[in-house]
Amino acid sequence: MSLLRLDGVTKCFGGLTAVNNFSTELAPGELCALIGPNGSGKTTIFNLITGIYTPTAGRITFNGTDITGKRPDIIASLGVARTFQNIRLFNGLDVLGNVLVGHHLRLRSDPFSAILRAPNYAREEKEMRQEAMELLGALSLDHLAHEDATSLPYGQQRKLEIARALATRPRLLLLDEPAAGMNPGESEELMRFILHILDAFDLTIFLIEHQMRVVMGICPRIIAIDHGETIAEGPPEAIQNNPRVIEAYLGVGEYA
Amino acid sequence: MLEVRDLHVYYGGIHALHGISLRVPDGQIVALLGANGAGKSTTLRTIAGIVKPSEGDVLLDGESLIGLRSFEVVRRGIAMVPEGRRVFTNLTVLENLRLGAYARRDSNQVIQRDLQEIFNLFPRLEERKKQSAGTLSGGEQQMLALGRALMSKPRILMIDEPSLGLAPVLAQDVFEKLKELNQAGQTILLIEQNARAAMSIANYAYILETGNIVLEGPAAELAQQDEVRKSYLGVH
Amino acid sequence: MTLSLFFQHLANGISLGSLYALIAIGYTMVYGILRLINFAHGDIVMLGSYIAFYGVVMFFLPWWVSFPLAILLTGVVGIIIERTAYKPLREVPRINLFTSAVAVSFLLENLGLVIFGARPKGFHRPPVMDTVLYIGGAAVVSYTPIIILTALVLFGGLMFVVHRTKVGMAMRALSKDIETTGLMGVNTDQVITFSFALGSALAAAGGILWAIKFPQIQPLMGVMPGLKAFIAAVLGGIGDITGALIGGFLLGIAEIMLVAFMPNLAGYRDAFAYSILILLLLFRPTGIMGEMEPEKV
Amino acid sequence: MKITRNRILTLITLVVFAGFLAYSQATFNPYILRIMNLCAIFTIFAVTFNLVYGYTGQFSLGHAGFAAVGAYTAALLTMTPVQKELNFFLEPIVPVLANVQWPFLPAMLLGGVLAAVVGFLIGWPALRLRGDYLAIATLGFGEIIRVLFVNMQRVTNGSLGLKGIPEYTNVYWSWGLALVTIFVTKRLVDSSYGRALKAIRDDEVAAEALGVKLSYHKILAFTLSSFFVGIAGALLANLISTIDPKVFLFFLTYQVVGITVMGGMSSLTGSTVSACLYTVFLEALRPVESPFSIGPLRVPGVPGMRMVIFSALLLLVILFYRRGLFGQAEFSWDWFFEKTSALRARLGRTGKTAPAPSIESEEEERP
Amino acid sequence: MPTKKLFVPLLVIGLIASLVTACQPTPAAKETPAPAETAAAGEETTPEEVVIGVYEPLTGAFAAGGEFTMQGVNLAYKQKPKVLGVPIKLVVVDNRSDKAEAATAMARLINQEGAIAVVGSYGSSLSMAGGEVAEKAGIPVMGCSPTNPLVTQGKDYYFRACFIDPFQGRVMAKYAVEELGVKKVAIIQDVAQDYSVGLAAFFRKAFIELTGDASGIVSFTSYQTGDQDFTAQLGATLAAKPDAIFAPGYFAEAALLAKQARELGFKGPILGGDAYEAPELIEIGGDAVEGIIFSTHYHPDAELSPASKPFVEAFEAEYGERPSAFAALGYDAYMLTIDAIERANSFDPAAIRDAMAATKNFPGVTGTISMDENGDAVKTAVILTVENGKFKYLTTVSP
Repeated sequence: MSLLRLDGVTKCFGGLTAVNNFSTELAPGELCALIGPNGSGKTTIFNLITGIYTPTAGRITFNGTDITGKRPDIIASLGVARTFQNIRLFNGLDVLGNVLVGHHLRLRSDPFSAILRAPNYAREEKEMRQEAMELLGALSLDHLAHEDATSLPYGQQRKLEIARALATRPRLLLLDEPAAGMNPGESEELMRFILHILDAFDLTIFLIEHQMRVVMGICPRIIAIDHGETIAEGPPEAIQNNPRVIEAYLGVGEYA
Repeated sequence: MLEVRDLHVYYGGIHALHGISLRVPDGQIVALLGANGAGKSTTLRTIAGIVKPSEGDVLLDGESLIGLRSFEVVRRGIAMVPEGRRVFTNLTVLENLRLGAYARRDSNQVIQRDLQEIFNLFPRLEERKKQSAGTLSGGEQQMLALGRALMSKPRILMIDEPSLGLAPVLAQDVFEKLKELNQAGQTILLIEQNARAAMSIANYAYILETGNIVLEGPAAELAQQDEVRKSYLGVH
Repeated sequence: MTLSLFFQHLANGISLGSLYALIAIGYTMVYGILRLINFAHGDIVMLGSYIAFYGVVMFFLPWWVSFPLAILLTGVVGIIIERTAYKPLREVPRINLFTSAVAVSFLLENLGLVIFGARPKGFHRPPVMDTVLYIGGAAVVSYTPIIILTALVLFGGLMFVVHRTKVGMAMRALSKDIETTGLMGVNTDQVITFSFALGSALAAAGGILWAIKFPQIQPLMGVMPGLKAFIAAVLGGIGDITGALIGGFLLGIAEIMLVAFMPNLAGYRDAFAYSILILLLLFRPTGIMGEMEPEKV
Repeated sequence: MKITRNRILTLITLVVFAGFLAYSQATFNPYILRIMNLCAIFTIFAVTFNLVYGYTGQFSLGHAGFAAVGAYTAALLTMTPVQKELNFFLEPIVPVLANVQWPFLPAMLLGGVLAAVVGFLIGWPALRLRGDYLAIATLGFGEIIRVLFVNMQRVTNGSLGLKGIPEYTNVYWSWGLALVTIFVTKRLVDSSYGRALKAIRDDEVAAEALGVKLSYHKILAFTLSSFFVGIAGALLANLISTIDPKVFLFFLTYQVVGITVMGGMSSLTGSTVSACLYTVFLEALRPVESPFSIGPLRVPGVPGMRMVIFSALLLLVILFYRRGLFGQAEFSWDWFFEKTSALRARLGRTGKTAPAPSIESEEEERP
Repeated sequence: MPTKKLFVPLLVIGLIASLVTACQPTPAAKETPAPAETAAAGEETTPEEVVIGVYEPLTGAFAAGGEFTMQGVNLAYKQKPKVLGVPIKLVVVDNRSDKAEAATAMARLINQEGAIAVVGSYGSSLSMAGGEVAEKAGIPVMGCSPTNPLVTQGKDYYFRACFIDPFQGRVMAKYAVEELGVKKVAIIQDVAQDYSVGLAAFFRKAFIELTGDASGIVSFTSYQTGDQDFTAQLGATLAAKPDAIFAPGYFAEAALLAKQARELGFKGPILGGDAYEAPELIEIGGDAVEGIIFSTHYHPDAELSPASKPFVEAFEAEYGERPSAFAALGYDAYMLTIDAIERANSFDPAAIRDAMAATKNFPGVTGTISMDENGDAVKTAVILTVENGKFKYLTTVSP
């Protein structure tokens, strides 16, 4: 059974069709990349899955539940986490605090026991902190736990954003251009890191990337889109040599 | 000639440009290529005076532009077509174009003549000159943004991703127009992700990767190199 | 209610509405460009009417000199306020800008008190504005049509500036996208300052007309019109000039009609104005004319 | 080790502060006590505004309205039936309220609860709005409450107001509740809920994508804040012993915003210090309004001068000290020792250096 | 930026310093004997000066009223700067038209400045806030113009130089019915002002009592302070065809209301209360307020007592304008306080209080004043009209 399923999803903004009749399925444990040139509708697809946008048409199913048009926080609590293209960390919180926000949705104590630091809350808070530190440790960010999130170097911020998403204990992780702004060395390290968490956290990862090079090495399956439509789907080699993909990326050839 | 020397830019804590140097000789099309986030737009925005560099210099005919505000840069003769076109959707097509000529002190007649030139270049704009720019299609908006920048009679025209979000056939139109303009003597600094298209019209190209220039050369030569293909498609 | 009484109420509503509209335009222009709720705007209204008043009683200027001069001088004050209290705060969180506006408002009110004194002053209507006309059985004092007319003329003038002049074009562009406007070679700071001056001048015009309709001035006189005009601006869709005009008229007419038809609810007049505002905000947050902008993610 | 040291220091400070309150109540004159009470009340106002704006990022201008709800509830419940009969000489009070007389604490608590209920009812629809629109809507709600109170003559006595409200408020109540407000707010913002609030403030989209229920948390902060604003309103009513709807004009809200911004957004220390400075400052500035002589020249008093000076100062702080006096910083013992040791190092060993912990030192240490 | 860094500490230090100075009792306060210690001031060492406090709204919504009152108080102080041979220090504090501040201002006068008696305040709500503080401290207060009955009710230490609204409402109702022959009256009240709401209610009651006809009140509507447009209320009101309008608001609104009523074609009398009395009523209202009739405390032309004429002369010499009722009441309130101190022959507040309560036939400029058991002045009211742009005295009504 598939974990995530998109059926003929379409999203229009005014007259512009950003995503057109997009369908795909992700099996549990899969690592799949979504590629396409700038403005091809990749991020819109993520926004549709996570509930930030409601599709104009089509149906999105996650783990057997219809999540079409559901609120983002509900979708998150069902097990979908994401990162953002332009890093969106909470700049008023430290590294640990950012991760702890990811734990918040599992908090069972009510606000009053939180204010009173009642035993049930104290226990939960302690557990949360422990888990968050473990998570940071697993991603080797633990030494930065009390730094301001936005003071970290770029690469670390990316990692932290992933850590924060992992804290929600997702089954599906959506990564929006995790390698953007990284140099080749960093990108490669990031790819290894993604492979690592895929295993370690028993995840399914759906990954947007603009640079194909980044995903070629690690993603067994790639979906290429352009103008909101799927233009190719398959293993990296097939994609790399697909004329429509080359055309989308490098252009059709000589002009003028 | 526009010259950029050893430009360093920081966004917050992020080192976005690590010492970019490039030259745009008069009468040429120079292309700045590279993946998303490589620093192309930042370079352009720094030249335009929107972003302040921490180090380095931008020279127009030997005169430094550093410290000028963006409207002053425009008045020195550098116009920019920003990424995503950003036409003023609450203004009509004609108003958008006139706004492009805002800083000029020429008489109305001269401006009228230049407007006509733009309309000759982009007949679609003339048909729609009374319409609000928001009603234009993506391709037409790109034409409008281009025309608007040209209305300032720039010595150097900087264009950020003209083909973004355009259907290939429309993108082709845009590139043809750029070529045409260049042939009429317009100096152009072009940012483009459609590397082949860009290199097909450019005289010279720079390839950026994470804030560094990794490759440069005459466009025709670069186009033959495998490096470019690698840089984009990750072919090993 | 007789028809003539109804028309009388309508005329009153329209003239009150035109005052709201004039003041609302200043709010809306500043908001449209800077996204600042300029709570000092009402006090600029006060300032305008005081300058006009002193022009007449202290410098013995004829009203047709004093009034335009007051409008001009208030515009200059608007420039000074913008340059000192708002411009330095353009890059900081918006609440600072808001607080700055509140501080300016306190400052103007109390300076007014210190300089002009607390006792209200009678504002003398020019005689032409003080004759009673009988139009179709309804008694109308000539200031009513004059106010409406002046407001419409000023609005027309403003529309001309905004839609037919270069700087107006730049203002409209600015309200959409400051950065790109700069890329057009427009000195955005200058245009913002100009908008402030224009908004303040209109506020002064509103203040003078207000003082003609309600001929007394005192240092806190701007608070209520300021607040009402602000509601009007939001009703019309804050940021939209035509919206401010429509909102002003609607609010003016609605307030008068509420009290006219339900006199025992007169005490709830302000609550009524706010209720309209809140209902509108909840169901169409951007007002009557405002356009919805999709949020970028 | 450090934690225990800080705990002990906090405890000592609290005891010292309690001692100070007892000493003031016993020896200070009513004028100083009145100022101290007002300091505490404005502290509550500022801290609660900070909770909603500084920590949750929701720009709400409804403070005056909520304070009115709390003030009227407490006033009507604590007044003697005789006083009520005296007050409602135009139209009789509604029979339900005519003969109730409650002790202060339950009356005040009910004031807080009713303010919270009103806050909830307003927040529930209004908190969907963002930024300025929320500010406008809440300002409107606040004014509607006031207009209703003007017109509900048989409940509120309309514009005649209420007088003869028992003067229960003293520094124990006011500062006690200010401390409770600070404590509860601090505990909340340092808890997981507080992290969620800050996440909403910093980035709503990211917060929601992490499963933070936006409206639940916004309403939580809003309602809790309204509760304490209601309490502060009750304290105010039972301090000045007479209220009318004009006490709760939006001017009150503006003052609170000014105080909070001046203290620093998301700094409870800042809010507290700023509220105290504001209250004291307005009193301390009085001499500028009374006549004084420069040599033979007699300068007449200029009424309004202190508000001119005050607003000019507020403007200066906003312009040149944009993050407020404290920014986001909080008082903590570690910070305190760091500062004093630095100071000591600079001054050498001469003289006593550490200034006594002032009013704001009741802040919790960082956990 | 070192200056920036210095700013906060400097500000904090400055504020703390100002707090310390603000809280430092003034020498006068120290020398004033505490109430408990004083038996009879005459036998003890006479203090160097005594402090009489004044709290008035000098800023905010009521600032105009405060300014009027201060004219009278200052003139009185100038004429009588000493009491029992001791110089008086007059301390004026602003209460910002704000209740909380009024209470603080009163506390400051009593505890900080050491006032033995206080004069003020314009505005009943402000007086009530200060009254509670004074009552607790046992310091007598002489109100100038708060006419709401609640001000002195249940207060041992609060007195006033003016009559109260029930009296005023009765006076106007009686005048309307008996002198003007009004059968149908419309009432327009300022719902935001206790003064207006109270006066409207008392008038209504008295009017119905006098005519025995409740339907004589043909319309009863409201506006709110700060409203400047009354055309809607007036339209509805005039539709009921009243003989007269009773609109007991403040002069600022009243002038506009009268203007708009005339513009809408109303020809009958417009009636009001003492808050009409201000030159601005005429200045603003112009022709429209001609023929307006209202009750007030005082008029320069009405020789209400021997003190009236000299006061008018002195006032005109001092300010170059004729005194308003509020100025006259301010003058009277100050003089009543001095009178009480002299009769008590003591600076002991409790003794002054007793003397105030015992005031009998004091020749105030606003009439011959005696205190009733509530501490309210029992005295005549005058009825004025406006004629040729001037207030004109019509008649005096005795209680």
